[in-house]
Formats: sequence, structure tokens, C-alpha cells
Amino acid sequence: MNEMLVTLALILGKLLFIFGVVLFMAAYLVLAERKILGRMQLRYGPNRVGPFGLMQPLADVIKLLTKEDFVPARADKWLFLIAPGITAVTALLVFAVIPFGPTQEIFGQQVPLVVVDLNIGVLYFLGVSSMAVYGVVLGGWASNSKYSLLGGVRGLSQMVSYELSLGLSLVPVIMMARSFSLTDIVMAQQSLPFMLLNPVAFGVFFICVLAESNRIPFDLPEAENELVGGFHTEYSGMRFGLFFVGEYINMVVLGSLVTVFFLGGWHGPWLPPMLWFLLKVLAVCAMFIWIRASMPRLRYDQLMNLGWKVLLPLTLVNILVTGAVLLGLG
Amino acid sequence: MIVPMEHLLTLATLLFALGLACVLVRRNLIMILIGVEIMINSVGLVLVGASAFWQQVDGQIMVLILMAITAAEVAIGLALVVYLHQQKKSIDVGIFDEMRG
Amino acid sequence: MHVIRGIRGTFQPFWVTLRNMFRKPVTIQYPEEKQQLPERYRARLILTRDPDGAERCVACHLCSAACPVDCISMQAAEAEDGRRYAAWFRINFTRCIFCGLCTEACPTLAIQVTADFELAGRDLLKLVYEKEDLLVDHCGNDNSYNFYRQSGIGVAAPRGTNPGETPPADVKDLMP
Amino acid sequence: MTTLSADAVRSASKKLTMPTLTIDNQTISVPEGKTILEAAEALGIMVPHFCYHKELGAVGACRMCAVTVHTGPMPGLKMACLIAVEEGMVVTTGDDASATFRERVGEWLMLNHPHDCPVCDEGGECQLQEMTISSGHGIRRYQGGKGTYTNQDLGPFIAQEMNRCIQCYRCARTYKDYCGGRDFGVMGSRNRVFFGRFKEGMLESDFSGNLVDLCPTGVFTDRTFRFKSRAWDLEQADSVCPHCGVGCATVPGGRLRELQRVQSGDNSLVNATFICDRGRFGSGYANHPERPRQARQGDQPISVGAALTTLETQIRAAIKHHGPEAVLLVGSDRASLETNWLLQRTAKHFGCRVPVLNAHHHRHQTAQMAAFDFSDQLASLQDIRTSDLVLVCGVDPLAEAPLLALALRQAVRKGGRVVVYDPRPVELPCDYDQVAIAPLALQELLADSGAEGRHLRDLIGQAKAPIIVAGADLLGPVGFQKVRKWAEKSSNAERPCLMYPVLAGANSFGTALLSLPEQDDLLTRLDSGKVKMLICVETDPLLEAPDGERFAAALTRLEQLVVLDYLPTSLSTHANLFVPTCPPVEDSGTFINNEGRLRRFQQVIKPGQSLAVGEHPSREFSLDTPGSDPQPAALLLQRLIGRELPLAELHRQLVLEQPRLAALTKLKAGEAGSRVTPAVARPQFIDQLPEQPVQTLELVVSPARYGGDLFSRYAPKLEPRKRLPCFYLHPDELQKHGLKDGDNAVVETDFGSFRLSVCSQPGMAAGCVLVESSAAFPQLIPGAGFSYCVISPGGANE
Amino acid sequence: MIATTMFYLLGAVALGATGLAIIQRNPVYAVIYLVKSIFALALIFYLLGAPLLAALQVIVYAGAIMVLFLFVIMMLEVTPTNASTRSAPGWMQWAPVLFLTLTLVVLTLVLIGLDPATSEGIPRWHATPRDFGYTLFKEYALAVKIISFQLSFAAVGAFHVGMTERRRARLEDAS
Repeated sequence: MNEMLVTLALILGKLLFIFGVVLFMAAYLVLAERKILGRMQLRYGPNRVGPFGLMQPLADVIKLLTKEDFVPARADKWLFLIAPGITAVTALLVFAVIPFGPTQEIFGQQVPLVVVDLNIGVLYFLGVSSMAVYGVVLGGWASNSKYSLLGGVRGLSQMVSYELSLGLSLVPVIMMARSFSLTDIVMAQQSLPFMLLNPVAFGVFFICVLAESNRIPFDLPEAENELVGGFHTEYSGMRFGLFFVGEYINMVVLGSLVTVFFLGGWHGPWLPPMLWFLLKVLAVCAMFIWIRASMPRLRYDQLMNLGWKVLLPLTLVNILVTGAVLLGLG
Repeated sequence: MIVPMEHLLTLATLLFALGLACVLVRRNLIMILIGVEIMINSVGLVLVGASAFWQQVDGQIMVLILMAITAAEVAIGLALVVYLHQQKKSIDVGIFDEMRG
Repeated sequence: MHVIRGIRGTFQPFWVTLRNMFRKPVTIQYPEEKQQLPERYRARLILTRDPDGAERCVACHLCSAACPVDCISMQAAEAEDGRRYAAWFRINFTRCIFCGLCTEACPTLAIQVTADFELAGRDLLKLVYEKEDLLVDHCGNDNSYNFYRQSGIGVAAPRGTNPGETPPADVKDLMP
Repeated sequence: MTTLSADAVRSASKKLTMPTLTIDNQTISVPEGKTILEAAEALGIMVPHFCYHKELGAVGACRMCAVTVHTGPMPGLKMACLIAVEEGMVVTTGDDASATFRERVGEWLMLNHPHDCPVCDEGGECQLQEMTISSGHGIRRYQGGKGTYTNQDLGPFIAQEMNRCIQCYRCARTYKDYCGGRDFGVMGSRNRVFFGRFKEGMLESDFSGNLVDLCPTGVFTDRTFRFKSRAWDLEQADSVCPHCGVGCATVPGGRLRELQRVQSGDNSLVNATFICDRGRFGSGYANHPERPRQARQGDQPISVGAALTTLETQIRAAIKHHGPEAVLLVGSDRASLETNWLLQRTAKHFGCRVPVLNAHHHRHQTAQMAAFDFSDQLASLQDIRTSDLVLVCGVDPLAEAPLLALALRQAVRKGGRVVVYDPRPVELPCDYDQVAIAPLALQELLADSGAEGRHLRDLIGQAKAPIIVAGADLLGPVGFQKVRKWAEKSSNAERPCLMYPVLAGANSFGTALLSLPEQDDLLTRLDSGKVKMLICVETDPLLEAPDGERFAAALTRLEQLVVLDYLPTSLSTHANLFVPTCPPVEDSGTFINNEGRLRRFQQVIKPGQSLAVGEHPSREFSLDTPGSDPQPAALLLQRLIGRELPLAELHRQLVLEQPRLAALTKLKAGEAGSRVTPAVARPQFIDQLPEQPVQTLELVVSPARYGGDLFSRYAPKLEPRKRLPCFYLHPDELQKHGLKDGDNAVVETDFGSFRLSVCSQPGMAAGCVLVESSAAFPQLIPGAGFSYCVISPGGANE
Repeated sequence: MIATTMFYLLGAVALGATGLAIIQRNPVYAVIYLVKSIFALALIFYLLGAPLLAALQVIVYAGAIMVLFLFVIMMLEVTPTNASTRSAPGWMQWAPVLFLTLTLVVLTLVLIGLDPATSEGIPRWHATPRDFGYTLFKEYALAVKIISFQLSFAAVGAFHVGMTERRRARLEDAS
């Protein structure tokens, strides 16, 4: 009984820890993105609220909370209200299976630094992330607005197209790690990260992750300059905030996944494992931001061509080659 | 022991009946396809249950194959819906009662 | 060649953005740092005076006619010496778009632009400027022009004494 | 012959050849005698010009309209305004030769012109500006000095700025030639010509305002409009002058809810492009400081809506308690056709008796004569301008219809003859024969008796296009019957003898045409005692009808007096219920003028308290315009009966009821206007003339030139032209009564006794006393029929 | 114990969601209810020892097939009024259907009751992905190949059927 209570407390503690860290990171990623983008565009970025603009996320939250929560006329109210929640919640849910450190000993207990070590962790991630599209699609559809609908439909087809390559690009990883469990995958990279072992899978996965997060160059569902914000055109206040926060949580989550699958997770010399993990995640996020600053948005047909005609065959070939190599190596 | 097998079969039957009702009553092509999905799901349920009952994976593999078939069916079915909508600007089955294309 | 160009085109921007990160931003931190505005910057309008110190504006309505947003209104009146002047003159700066068309239309160089652009405020009525708010005590950009000395009618000086005029004709004189 | 209208006769008599010519590669056929300039204008090609004017004609002085004639009798650079078109002519306007020529002309015209356009009231509608631009001249090359002049003070109406003159002579041609003014001309020589009076002072002509319209640049500008607005800021619309029955086209201009000026419109059949000073400067009534703008019940201000509700309740109560006779609606000849017709409809709606459309019964009967019995042979002013003999019977044109005087002058200029039969000392701006004849004698003359009558008949018999101008006020229905009979007798199929009635109000003809047979006299109706509620719509019987005392007495017997008006008349102060209405410039509607022509006026400004010059407009934004309560009477009446229709629908229904107004539905403002359909003449009867009591003089009440009509009484701008009232008598008559010029005298009349100074006036007929009606004697109303008076010395001068 | 309770709860959810799905006038709502139902089924699969299938159920059904449905519904702009002008069934229309389904249900239940084996409980059991994979690729290798072919045929077929006339004409011109 006592043991069970301790386990429960540990899980709760981990949940709170992850929740806190992820939300904090999401909030400051916004600021970091704005600052870095600003500097890359020879601007300063936000620097008015607090020293160096450090209180900007707080100001944003206060602003969003105090704004009018507006529901357009003839919108589908019910769906309109839950859609942003879907986006944010699915992004957070993925974190349940992400291991962010090796098993630690705390108060004499062996504590794995992961909420749940699912034996089908990879599939869990794929399943949950395939739910994320519902937030975009339903939000776009429920707004009863042309722009939103277009954004929703774009998001939908983009997800469907890239989900496939995303899943398939992970197959070599699973083959190499011989497990669906994310902890096992990290453990398999003790010596060399998979990024070096299978750079093609890494490249495809990274591109698909960009598409999954609706970020430039794959931000067609939002496309501010053609769709006025796309699926969240009609959203305001904290509901828009949920979409917004969801997007940045997604960044953290996907950054963590890239780290787990290809960058060797918490493995690294000299520094403590969790710091390594954090650094790697931040590096991926920084890459996201850098890409946003440097690349233009793809056209819709370019997006489809890339997804179906380049990435999909590439992953399939990669699976074959990896399988052959693994067989050859025995 | 989780549940008696008959309870699982009853659940599957009821789901199948709902799917059947949907196919028979609705006149919207998309809803008919949805009904088919429901029925296939209930079959999958029975297969998974059987697999667990006899503790063999074969049933689950059947479900996997079923899923693949469903995916193919939906792809063709929805393509047909789109095609028909292009032809008649409607997806009411009542309209597609002519022999001519 | 095509592929090389494509690859270069894809990755060159990354270098550009990276390089920019370490440059000094061009942003001017406005309330603390002020920009050096160009001399002919178009912002708040003023009504200038002629070199003799009299109002230049003759209330000819050309500025209000030229104004694309109808923010200028006025009423002409006649002074005792026959001078036409503005009885009231009003510019609604909440409407003004600072296009400067009024200054181009002004035949007397009365209405001129200044570089004073800090016109924001919460009370709209404070941005409705009357003649006494607009009138300044200098000649603005041109300190030599006096409309009434060039106009050819006897207001600032008696008829025939302005530059380029001959004395009034004596209709009863038959001499050439 | 009775069905053929006069316009049709005139146009049918002209069988014209139509030469075809080519101007700038466009071909057009124009009537023979037209000039190249007019042909180009018809094609839409603008040839710059100054001295040419549609009504003044061409003199070829400015050299601006140069064009190149390629084929024709005299090829080369020619003045378009002087060369009559010929078959097969080929003309270009934009070729190098003529364009360069015009540019040089523009340049020399601008040699002395000051560059003071910003302070010039003509700026924005200045022909010189337009022509300089169109000629292509831009930068002055001549370095010599500009000529200057000293200005004259030309009185309160016209401001002069001679420096702007380009010596086109249009002012002289307008003032002297067209309008017959004698105190204005050209002085000096060479480049020192000066256009002005011989000495400073007010211009005497009653048409002096036309200088403003005709001067192509800013030499003559409207002093009453000085520096008030720029032309492009004015709200302008085609309107009709309400001052008299001529119905001149005007273009009033207003800004900031103030009617600031009136310009002449263009109606070639009526006033051409000229209007009189009364119409031009008499517009102050619209912005009169005392103009009532607030609905009142008793002394309590109420909203217009509440007033209408109250009115409706009161009408229904009065009819319920006292029967259909109890409510009497009164219209007027200054209210629009629509308003008067809606009065009839209102009466029908509430079930009361037919309204009285004109409180002045005598004038109304006369107007009915014109509307029904003259209608097949009505002359237009254009007919008069081209006539060779005009008999003016009982009319003082300058007082009663000023543009008629101008038309008569044009007839005389073309070689026609004008004969005036009138007891008054008629002045006309042309040569004319005057027979001073007392009113009763004039009636007898028209009855075709005596040597003078035979002389008259001979005159008419010899004339090619005779026209009889008949004054309603002096002749009355009896006289009109005689004129009608005379015209009938002296007409034949080839050559009708046309008539031109001079009626008092802008819409006298229309009110008469609308009135129903059962309509009777206002006073008779009031005296019957059955009327409990009187509703006066834009009329004040105290000021506009004789027998004011009887009317005032009748007012005391009323239970309710309701007034709807826009003038600050005395009646409105007595009203139990008052609702403000709009003058024609704030309303759209129709008048029918003397010649039976439908004239549409359009709303120019919106009602509202005007902003006095120099006054600061409010800084606060507000949706309410102060004093904007007044609404057009026609609209008020429609709201009263609960049916608001668009004007077009209203006209459709009006035409259904009055088929003679068929042209109404197609009528547009700014058009010449069609005539009403002629009525079948009614059987004639000759009334007996009254006997003149012994030892009496005939009293002739004539409207003053300025201040005679109700509108100009409320026009402050006209004050300088108003004259002090006095009794005019022939010198012999003065002597007979022992009076001297300037003495005070007492005149006993049917309307009371008056004490005034007397003036000797040799042009008067013997046996008459003339007094001008004005604000000083509101009891004396012209057109009251024959009346007599006794004059006696009134003591020493004060 | 927990598993048993969860099974009944999830069964109820699945049935309820499916029932709601089929009576929706708006296809979008139907799809959303169905997704719910699919989730419940996936969890039942997990309870029955098929974690891999549970994940696949969510990924394939909810993540792909239902999304495809949504895509088509949105693309065709099937508004409720447009889609169900004649599809609102009166109770008379439901009657034969009800009769049919009830017969089916009763018959199945009777059949279930007749077979004593069915009343036995389903044991706790867990099939690992590894077992699954071995069986699939060893014993059902042929089926996997057939299914793969079928999937590619379906892709080609869907591409062909879904093409617009214009696109088809352009392709034919090009060929």
C-alpha cells in the first residue's frame, strides 16, 4: 500500500514537473522565437516588458485572458469551443511516453524518468499525434468562415500526407532498436545516435515533424498573408491562446522526439543527462526557429509533391536498405 | 477472466446492427460509407475477442488485414463519392437511380 | 547546374539569417531615440505669415478643395482694407492623412508642412486645430513671398505701386 | 386653330435648309444661319471664346475662337463665331495654325490680368481661367508692367475690380444693349478703356445683376456674395424664381445651410439667361432671422410629429362635432402645385369640403380666366422677344414681371413696337408708346369703343405677330374676358393673336388650374360661420388678400387656426398650431408660370439655421442641425394623411386627376418645360362695369418694384432699392385738389384712410391715385378690383 | 475487476457513440461521434490483449480513415440541409429496418446462447508486437503481399476515379 502511494506520488510529481517545464518552455519559446526572428531580421524583438522583454509571455497571457472571447455568428459553437483544447491536449499527451533521463534513485526508489514506459510508445505517439489534426480541422470547420475552412482543409490534407512518411521514417529506428519503447530506443543509442547511423530517416523525420507542427515552410493551414490566419482566423482571446500555446508545446514535444529517436536522448559526455536532453531539445527548437527565419512557405502543390513523390519513396527505400544492412550485419 | 465471451459477442452484434441500420436508412452516400465502417469495426471486435479467447494472434492478424481492406475500400468509396458529386452536385443516393452514367 | 542552384538557394538564406543575427539591428528605439527627420518631412500643418507679418492665408478654399479627406474647413471674410482673410480656419488632424496636397495647392504659401509628427492623443477634439493653433509667427520655408504684393490688386500697397505694375490709368486722358 | 399651341405654330412656320459641314472629322447638319462655333458646340467640340454669348451674339472682338476653314468660300484662319456655316465646309479646330493663334490671343488677353484668382470670387467658374487653360497659354513672357485702374463703387449689389478686365465689352453689351441701362458705359481710349458708370453710385438698371453672370472674368462680382463661398463649394441645383409669375430659371447656390446667391439659369423660351435684380438679390427670405423653424402649439414648442398628430386629432374632432363644413383648408399661389393638390386630397381624406386654393378671390378668378380661357393662345416670353407688336394692357412690367420688360426691349430692338395702356407711369428700358388711361377707361377701350379702340384694332390687324400682354391685377376677370374676345376677333388661321397674362404669384396659373368649380371665396365661407377650424398652408390672407379687416374679424370666430408656413408672416403669430415648412429652395416641386409652362424646381439646400459669417461652427460633433425642423408642406400633408409617396408616383396620380398636366411626369428641373394642355374655352359672358361714384378718384394699387411681393419684403439685401411710399397723382389732379408735390394728404379708401405725402407724376393717367403696396401698407393689396378714394390735404409736413 | 468494469463502460460508450453517429444530420458530427466510438473500441482491444491493434485502430481509423471522411465532407461542402433533404426518415421508414436489425440481434443472441463455449470467460492474455510480427510475416506472408497489392490498386483506382474531367482531359492530351 505504502509503495503504491509512493509510486502514485512519483507519477504525479513527474507529471507536474513535465507540465511545468513544458509550459514554461513553450512560453519562453515564444519569446525566444520573437527575439531570434527579430535579430535575424535586424530588429530587436520584444524588449519593453521587463528586462530584455523577459516578462513578455506574462503580458501576452494577461492580454489574451482579458480579451473578449468571441464566437462568430452561425459558427458551430460546441466544436468551436473544444477545437483549441484538442490541439493543446494532444500535444501534451505525447509527453507521457518521452523519457527525459536515465533511471534515477530518489529516496531509495528506482525512478525511471518517464511517465509511462509503454511498450508501444512509438505507436502511442503516432496515434496521439494523428489526433492533433482534429483540432485544426474542427476549428477551421466550426468557424463558419471561408478562410478558416480553407485552412482546416489544408491542414487536414497536409497531415494525412505527412503522417505516412512520419510513421515510415521511424520504422528503421524501430528496426535498429528492436523495440517500440522509447526508453529502449534511447538506450540503443548509447554509443552512436541514430542521426549518424541513418541520416536519411533523420532527414525525412525532421521534415515531417516540421509539417506536423504547421511551421514554416509548411504553415499552409495558417498562411497569414493568404488565409488571414487560416484555421484560427475567427479565434480570439484565450481560445486563440490555446492554439498558440499548443503550437509551441508541439515544438517542445517534437523537439524531444527528435532527440529521443535520433539524437541519442539524454546520452552525452561530461554533462548531467537531463541537461543534455534539454540542450538537445533546445537545439532542435532553435533549428525550427532558424528555418522559420530563412525559408519561404511552400506552395500547396509543392507540398504534396514533396510528401508523396519524394519523402514516401525515400522512406520506403530507406526501410529496405536498413533492413538489408541489418540482415547483412546479422 | 475479463468478461464472458457472449457479452463481447452481444456488443459486437449491437454495433453491427447499428451499422446495418445506418446503411439501410440513411440516403447520404457518406453516411452509408460510415455505416459500413461501423460494421467492419464490429467484426474486428469479434476477431480480437476470438483471438484473446483462444490465445492465438491469428485473429489479430485478421483484424490488421481487415483494416488494410477498409482503407482500400474507403479510398475507392470516397473517390466515388467525389466523382458522383461532380456529376450531380449531390450525394443523395435517391438521385443515382438511373442506369445511364 | 540547376540542382546546384537549387541547393544553394535553399541553404544560402540560412547563412544570411545567421549572419544578420550578429549585426546591429536597424530599429530606432523611438521614444528614447528620435529619428533625424528629412527637411521636407510632411507632418503637422501650419499657417505662416508673410514677411510683413500679416497672415498669408486668403481663405481661398483651394487647400480644402485639394484635400482628399476633407479635413480643412474655413470661412473667408473681408478686412477693412479689402484684404481677404480667414474668419475661421480649422484642420481636423484626426482626419488628416498628411499627404501635403494642400501645401501644393496653396497659392499664397500660407499652409505649410512641418516635421512635427507627434500628434497622438486620447481626446479627439484636441486634434481639431483652429486658426489660432495653426498660425505661427514666421514665414515657414519661404521668407520672401507676399501674395498681396504680387497679386495685382491694391491691398497691401496702393494700386500701381506693387512690383511690375504701372500707375492707375487715367481714363480721361487722351495722351498716349 | 384652337388646338395648335403657339410653340407649334412658330416651329412649323420655319422651313429651314440644313447645311452639312465637317468639323474635326465629325459631320453635322445645322440650320442655316448658325455659325461654326454653334455647330462645333452642338458636336461637343469646345472652341474657346469670350465675346460671343448665346444671347448677346458675336462681335468678333476677342479673336479667341480662331479655327481653320479648309474648304469654303474664304479658306484660312477664321473667327468661328462670325462665319456662318455653308454646305460642305471642312473646319479644323486643333490644327497648329489656329491653336498657336489662340495661344497668342490667350497670352495677350492675360498681359494685364492680375494673378489674384485666390481672392477673386469668380475663381472656379471663371471663363477666363477656362479659356486661358484651353488656349494653352501658361507662362507670361512679357516683362513690362501690368496696367492698373482705380475702381468705382457701384452700389450694394455689384463689386468692381477693373484690373481684371480684358476688354471684351460683354458688360456694355449686356447692360446697355440687352437690358437697356443708361448709366453704364465705356470710357477712355486705347489700352485705358474703362467700363463703369459716369460717376460712382448705385447702378440704376433693374437688371444690373446680369453683369455678374455675363462678365467672363471677375471684374463684376456679386457684392452680396463677396467672399462668402467658392463656386465649387456651393450646393447648386436648377430652380425657379418664386418672386413673380414669369417663372425664370435660376440656379441658387447655398453653403452651410445658407442660401448665398442666385444666378440666372438658362431657359431659352422664358428668361433666356437673364434674371432681374429682385430675383437675384431677393433671396433673403430663406435665411430670414425671424423665419419660424419650430412647431408650436399655442406658445409651447412641440415636435413636428406631435404637431401633425394633434392636427389630425383636431381635424377629426372638428368634423365629428360640427360637420364637414367645419374645417377649411387654404392653399396659395406661392405653394407648389403638389402642395395645392395634396390639400385637395387631404380634404377628401378627412371628408371636409374642397379647399380654397387662393385666398385672394379676385386674383384667383382672373388666373382661372388665364388658365382655362387663354390657354390655347398663350404667348411665351420668347414669342414676345420676336413679336412686332406688343400691346401692354394694365401692366407695369418692371413691377409685376420684370423679365417681360426685357423681352419687350428685345422686341423693340428687333424693330417691333410696344404700346402701353396703363394708368401708371410705366417705365420700360426701350422705346414705347404710352397711353395713360384710367382703369375704367381702359376697360371701355378694351370693349372696343371709341377712336382709340379703332386705332388699336388697326394696329393689330397690320401686325405680323401681335401679342396682348394683360395685367391680371388691373384688368381683373372682366378685363381678361375682353382681352380674350379681342384676341379671338383679331386672330385668323395663319396669324394668331397671342396673349400673355401677367399673374401675381409664381404658381397662380397652377392654383387656378387645379381649383374645382365648387370652390368659392374664402371670406364668404368664413362669414357663413360654419367654419370652426382654418388651416392655412403657406398663405397669409391678412397680407395676401384684400379685406384684411373682414378676415381678421372672421379669425376671432374660429376655434382653431392652424398655419403651415416658412415666412414670418403675421398670421403665424396668431396660430393655435404652427408647423414650419420649406421655401422652394429647400423643396422640390412644380410651379406653372404665366404662360402655362410647367417649371420644376429642385432642392438646393437642406433646412437648418445657417452659420452666420464669421461665426465659429461648433467644435462638437452632433447629428442634430439647429433649426432643421421645417419640412416641405407637401411632405407634411402626406404625413398627415398617412401616405408618403415618391414624387414620381405623386405626379402619376396627379396626372390621372388632371389630364391637362400630362407633361408633369416627364418634367425635369433645368429643362425649358412643356406647356399644360390647352383647355376648351368656356362660354363667355361680359360683366357689367361698376359705376364710379361722383367726386372720387380711382385708386390704383400697384406692387412696389422691390418689396411688393411677399418674398422681397423679407429680403434684407433689397433694402437699398426700396422706395419710400407716397401717393402719385398727375400734376393737374394735384392742382385740382389744392396740393403740391411733397405735401401730406389723407386718402379715404374702402380699406381705410391713409396719410402720406403726395408726389407729382406727369406720366399718370388723370383721375387716378397710385399707391405702391409694400410692407408699410399691408392693407392695400393689388388686384382687389375697382375701388375709389377721396383725397384731401393732410396738413403740414412733418 | 477493473478490466471488467472498464469493458462494460467502454462497450456502453461505443454503443452510445455509434448510435448518436448514425442519427446525426450533419456528417461532421457523425464522424466525430464515430471517432469516439473507435477510441472506445481501441481501448477494448487493449483490454483484450491487443495493444498493437489498439494503436493501429487509432492511427488508421481515427487518424486516417475518419480524417479522409472529414476531408471529403468539407471538400464537397455537404451542408446538413443539402445532404438530408430526403434523408430525414419518418418512423414508418425505420420500422422495417428496426424489424430486420432486431431479428438479427435476437438470432445472434439465441445462437450465442446455444453454444455453451461462449459463456466461458475471456482470459487475460497479452500478445506482444513481436509475436504479432513473427506470425504475420511467417504464416501470413502471402496475405501481406496480396493486401499490399490491393492497397496500391486502391490508390491507383481512387486517383483515377477522383480526377476531375479537366485534369483527365489534360492527361489524355499529354499522352
